[in-house]
Amino acid sequence: MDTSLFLVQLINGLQYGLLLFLIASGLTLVFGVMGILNLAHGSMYMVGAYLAWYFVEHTGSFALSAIISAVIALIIGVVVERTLIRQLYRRNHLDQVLLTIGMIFVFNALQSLLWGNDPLGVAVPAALSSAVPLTDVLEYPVYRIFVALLCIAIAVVMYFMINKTRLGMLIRAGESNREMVECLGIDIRQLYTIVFAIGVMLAAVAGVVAAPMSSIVPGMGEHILITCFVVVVIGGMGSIKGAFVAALLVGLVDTFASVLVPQMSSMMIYIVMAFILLIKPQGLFSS
Amino acid sequence: MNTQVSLDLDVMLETQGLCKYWGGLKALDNISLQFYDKQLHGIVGPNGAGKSTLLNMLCGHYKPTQGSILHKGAAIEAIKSYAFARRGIGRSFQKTNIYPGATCLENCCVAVQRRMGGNFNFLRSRYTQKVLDEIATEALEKVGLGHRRNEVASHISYGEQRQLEIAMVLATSPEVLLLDEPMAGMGHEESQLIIELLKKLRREYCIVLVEHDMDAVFELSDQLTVMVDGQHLTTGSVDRVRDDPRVKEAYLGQGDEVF
Amino acid sequence: MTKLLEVKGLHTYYDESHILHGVSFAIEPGQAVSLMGRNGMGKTTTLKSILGLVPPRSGHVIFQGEEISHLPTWQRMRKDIAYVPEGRGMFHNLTVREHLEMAARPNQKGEQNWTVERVLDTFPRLQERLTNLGTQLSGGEQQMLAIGRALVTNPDLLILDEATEGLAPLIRKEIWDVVRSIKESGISTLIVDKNIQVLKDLCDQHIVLVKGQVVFSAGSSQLMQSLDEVESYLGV
Amino acid sequence: SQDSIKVGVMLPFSGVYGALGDATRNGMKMALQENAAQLHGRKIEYIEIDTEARPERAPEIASSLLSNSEADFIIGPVHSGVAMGMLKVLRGKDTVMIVPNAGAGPVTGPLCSPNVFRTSFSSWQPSYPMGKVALDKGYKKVVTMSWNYGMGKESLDAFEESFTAGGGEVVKKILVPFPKTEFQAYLSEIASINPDAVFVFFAGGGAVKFVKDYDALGLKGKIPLLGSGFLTEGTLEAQGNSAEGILTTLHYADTLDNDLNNKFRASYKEQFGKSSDIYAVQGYDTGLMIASAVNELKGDISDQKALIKALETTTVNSPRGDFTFSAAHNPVQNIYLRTVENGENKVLEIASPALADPGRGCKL
Amino acid sequence: MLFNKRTERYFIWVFFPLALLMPLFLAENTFFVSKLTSVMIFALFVMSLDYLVGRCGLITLGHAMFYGLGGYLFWMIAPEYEAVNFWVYTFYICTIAAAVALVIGFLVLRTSGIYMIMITLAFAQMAFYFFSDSIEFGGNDGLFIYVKPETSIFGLSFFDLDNPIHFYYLCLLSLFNTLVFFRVLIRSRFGRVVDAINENPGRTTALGYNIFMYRLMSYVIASALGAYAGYLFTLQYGFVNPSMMAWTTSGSALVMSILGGMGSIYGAILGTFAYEGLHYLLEHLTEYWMLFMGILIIAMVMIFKNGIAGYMEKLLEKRI
Ligand SMILES: Nc1ncnc2c1ncn2[C@@H]1O[C@H](COP(=O)(O)OP(=O)(O)OP(=O)(O)O)[C@@H](O)[C@H]1O
Ligand SMILES: Nc1ncnc2c1ncn2[C@@H]1O[C@H](COP(=O)(O)OP(=O)(O)OP(=O)(O)O)[C@@H](O)[C@H]1O
Ligand SMILES: [Mg+2]
Ligand SMILES: [Mg+2]
Repeated sequence: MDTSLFLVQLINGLQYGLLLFLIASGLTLVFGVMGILNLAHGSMYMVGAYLAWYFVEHTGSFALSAIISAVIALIIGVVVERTLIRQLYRRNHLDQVLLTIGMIFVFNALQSLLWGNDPLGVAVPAALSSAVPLTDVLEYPVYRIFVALLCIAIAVVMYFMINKTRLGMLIRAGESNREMVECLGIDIRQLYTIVFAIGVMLAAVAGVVAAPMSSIVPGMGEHILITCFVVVVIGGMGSIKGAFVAALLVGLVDTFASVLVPQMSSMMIYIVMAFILLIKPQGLFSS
Repeated sequence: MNTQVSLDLDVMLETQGLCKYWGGLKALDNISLQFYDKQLHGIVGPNGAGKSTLLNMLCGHYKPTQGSILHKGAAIEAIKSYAFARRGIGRSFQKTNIYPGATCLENCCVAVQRRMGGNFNFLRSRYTQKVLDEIATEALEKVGLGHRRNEVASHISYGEQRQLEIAMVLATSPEVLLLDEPMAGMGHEESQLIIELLKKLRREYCIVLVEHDMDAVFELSDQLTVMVDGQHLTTGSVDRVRDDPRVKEAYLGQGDEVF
Repeated sequence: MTKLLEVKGLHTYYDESHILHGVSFAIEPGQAVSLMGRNGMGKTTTLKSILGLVPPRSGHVIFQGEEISHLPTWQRMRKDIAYVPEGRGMFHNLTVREHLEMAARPNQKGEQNWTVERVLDTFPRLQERLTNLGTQLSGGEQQMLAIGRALVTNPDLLILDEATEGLAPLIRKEIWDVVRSIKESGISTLIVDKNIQVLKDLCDQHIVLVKGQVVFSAGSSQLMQSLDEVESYLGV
Repeated sequence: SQDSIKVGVMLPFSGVYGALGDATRNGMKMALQENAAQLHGRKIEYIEIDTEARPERAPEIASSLLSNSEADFIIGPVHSGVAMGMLKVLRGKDTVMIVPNAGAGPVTGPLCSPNVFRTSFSSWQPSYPMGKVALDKGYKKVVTMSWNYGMGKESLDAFEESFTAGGGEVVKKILVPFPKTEFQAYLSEIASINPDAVFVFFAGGGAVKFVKDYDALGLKGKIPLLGSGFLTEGTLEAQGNSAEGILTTLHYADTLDNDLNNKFRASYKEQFGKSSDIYAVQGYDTGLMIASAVNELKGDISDQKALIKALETTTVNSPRGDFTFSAAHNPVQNIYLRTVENGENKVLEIASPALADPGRGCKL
Repeated sequence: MLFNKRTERYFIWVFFPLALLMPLFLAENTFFVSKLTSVMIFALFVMSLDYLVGRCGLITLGHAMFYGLGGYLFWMIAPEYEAVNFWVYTFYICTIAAAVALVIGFLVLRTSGIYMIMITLAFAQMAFYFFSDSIEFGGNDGLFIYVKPETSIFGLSFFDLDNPIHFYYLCLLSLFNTLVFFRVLIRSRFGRVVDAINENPGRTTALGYNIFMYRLMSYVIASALGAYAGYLFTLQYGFVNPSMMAWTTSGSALVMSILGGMGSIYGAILGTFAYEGLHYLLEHLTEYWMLFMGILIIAMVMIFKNGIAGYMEKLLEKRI
């Protein structure tokens, strides 16, 4: 691999990593920080992409569609938390597995009912549709640069919110001991509803943002789900910084494995994860 | 060294230059102590002095940053933490640490079974061995929980859980008992019971007692060590230590009243 | 003058087991009240019933003249009640400073007498451990933090459940001093503790529970008179 | 007068392959409806089961259709792994199995069986002719790329077979783990190799993503993209402009100008509200095949030998052009060279007329 | 008593006699016999997972690796066209799977909780991709197995595996034996320690138990039985596919075991039959089975606090 190809692949790896962070960010919040095992996270990613497509078809504006989709996702998040997740906090974690798997079924069915099974695509918004030349042959689409910046922005905001603000402290405290937080006069239920909904919204936003770069197909959420969990866990539960580093790591590993050891590339992120967890059983940045 | 302690007693447990650092914090700094068989060794000191840390190392829960621990003359600081218990070093915890979902009896049975063996017996029923139950019941009765033996541990009150905690240690029939604030949270009567119990036990075991209940410590200890901020301040007989002005300043306070 | 807290006929159950059998008592503003009893008599359960952590099957909790039995726990605490639970309730993922900062707030009247700084001054030990996580503290340090965390909410009523458990004599004295000064500043306290020697001087009113029933409830002078009776309830 | 004919349908109706299952079923039902007259009064009863594209469930569902529902025909599947699972149960049984899509070589190769037919293609078929096309265009060095699974590998091998035979060179063969759709790293690598052309096999969502990435990263227009026709089947709408100009070979093309095809496309669009694609055609032909066999036997399909004989000898008048069956029960059909123009697969020429799969390993 | 819950005894008295008689009713329709057989095989698999997750507190998302391994191992070690003995190969497969589990367990059991879930998943995914990427093992499309073992012991043969009914009884027997085996295991002194570790591992270490060994042992046992289930599955249709090892298989098994009631062992049978039964019914009723399946699963989580077994116990145990 010559230097220029190496650099290109480095960019690819980082780009993929950032996208992974975006998709995993909601999961970091809901699962890592709040401790709710939400397997339907991938489904919300899928729903986000479908919503984006649907509203782009109807409004013609990507930005508008993104906003509407985010709001719908937020509402779904609130409803799901209020009606379902809330009942399970006191129960075994595994009940959350069962519940959210049930939700995956429902979301999949609804997707199929509402939008059919054909692969769909969203065009890159016109304002961002140009590209920067990279090598003689390769170009780099501006939209992907935009996405990378967006991911970094979300990472920074999340990091500050969780680690530096009072709100972040409350959320973390809630994961540790809900009852005690309530004893300090804080409406933990409300707080959790909101944060859960934000997590769901982040998943959907990731779907919206990814829509123009990928194909919108049934089951797209399930493929990405496991990778998201890999990211959160390698990073160390509850650590935003960890998730960010892990996402970049996974992105780079996957990219370089694809070109350097193609026979093993599918296994590579799992090998890396196993390796990291054997050395650091609590992930990279565990507290 | 305290002259009252007759030198013909065996040294059961010994620490040599034991250190534990948490990052920059020296939770324990160069502690060298000897714990004698059939003696009760009290350890007191202000909060955060490193008493629990010391116990945690004596029972293998933490590994020392430096220094060594000798059990009957053999260095044991490097062995696995469960092996400490196998060598007869049992401990109770400052923060209640029991099996909340099991009955009190079952809690103790787990403890008894360790030394009765047969733990990898896949076929033999756990309920067939009456001896196990008997030893466990005996331990419960010693701490005054006999009447609660079939109660689920999470359903008994906090104080009772503290009693159970001690019963479990006794049930392992250790040689060394490391007790971390066994009386904390117990009522007066229960405390008295434990004090009586310890009075009986202290001639049978090597006991290390960490406790803030001064009456109890003064009453029970053969030897008393005072620690402050990870440092060893003094060791000696109760009377000598109690009157040590440094101890008064750092720990007991000047007043006559003892809370 | 309305009572600060009034508890009427609490009956509380854990599943099927009946723990509190009609507990009633009242706290006047500014009073320090002790709640005593042997292990397992229902002291903690009483506190939890007041706070709504274990909802009573029947009975009333009236705070500053207002029925709060139907409110969720957090709203009751917002009425400026603070609670130091038995077992301390540390957060394993928050540092000492964060424990205090997350809880700090002015009370309903807008006063903020207790700030994070004041707590740290009161407990210098915590000052040294600011970046430790809650569960990395020694037992006593945790206890100080739990009290500090309750104080920064600037309560009208401070509820302490075995707050001096596991504290060194010096610190324990310090805590009682703090409670005394809190009391002097007009904050009421409800104290569960085993140490009758201290409580009899510190508190204005004493309540003794036996098997979920109030068997003794009176002021300090009466307590001195019937000290033997009370001590027998407490098994001293 | 007689019982209805039971048609067991084992297709994926959910998940990634759901669209393929839908189209296949639509096509089949349409054909049987249009040709109801040929059924000699017998009604068709469908038993439809979602395979979820899970191979490990295939034997069970197949045996359910076989012995519980006692289906006369079992139609399916889309996914090659599922096909293998079905074959394990259905080979040599009384029921006729018709594969409307899965291209796995062994189905009409080493595992062929008298009662197993395929109306679609063997994976070898659509790709093999592309080698010659590439040579004709003057491409000497080609990179091939596909998912690392049976169908993908077989397609690349078929292309390579004809391409290298004519003197071309496959400079790199990239196998992407299935079902990964992160293509950026591979495309960067291709760009640095800068071959004369790229030949790929992808389908469905992966095809959409691939074509969009190929365009977004600027490769389109610089390195010609060739593909097995599935690259642009059922995906054109999602691919949008990015697909324009791609060259593919397949046994069908939207713009095939024959009456049957025109009629088929019009009524499909009318009935289902969307454009037809190859999967619909394959399903349609499956229906046609059943209808014509039933017709030939005058509605009595109880004699299995006769039924197989009838199926073997039919000429299916398909929208893709008439085709017959090889000894191994695979279609002998034209392969067309197509290009994408205005969101349609337009025929350029017949790349290989009446191409028959070699049927390697089949002893029929 | 071995089965110490009344609910469990009721269940056994209802389920096994019914299952014994079932083929008599279904003799006409061999499909239902094989359907029940495959559900029982999967129930056996779920049971081994239930033990691991519910009793040992070792949550794994990689258990399907052993399910698949059971199948592939058989393909690897069985000669292609010679007759082999079922029992001998059961022994081989369980032993090899146990050895594999020993090595993997040695690694994965260093972690716990969610980290363990992920690391088991990692190993399972590696195995999955290993088999689905390698042509020698049939890749994505899987493999056919043409041998059917014979089942004679000392010259006596009770089961003819080509006969679905015989195979059904073999699986029923296996299921019953596994249930009894786990019950014995749980009741044993080993089981007491395992329970203790599940509740409070730290305390158990402090009492002097090397908890790693107990966990490893449990992991090995459950994995060997998981492989046995996979072996039975492979025998049923003579077909192995890497999707047997996919994480979704582990996931479904986990769902069935939670649904049945974690840690109750017999709940695994309930959960598997309930889930598979619903699935079968719904997919024959409607194309949108997923919607109803999802809603039913959600409803069941909300209603059953401890799975179906827990719910039944609540109904039945009270009246003692
Ligand atoms: N895991 C840890 N990480 C960092 N610091 C720790 C950890 N555990 C204990 N410490 C610190 O080490 C010091 C000694 O703690 P230790 O628990 O031994 O005190 P102690 O003497 O038992 O006090 P107490 O009487 O209050 O229980 C304390 O300042 C504590 O904050
Ligand atoms: N979660 C629970 N479930 C069932 N019973 C409980 C539970 N918690 C407490 N109990 C029972 O309620 C009774 C009162 O308990 P409580 O904790 O209120 O006692 P306490 O007076 O605070 O005792 P202590 O001084 O030991 O803390 C005890 O007998 C105990 O067994
Ligand atoms: Mg301590
Ligand atoms: Mg209490």
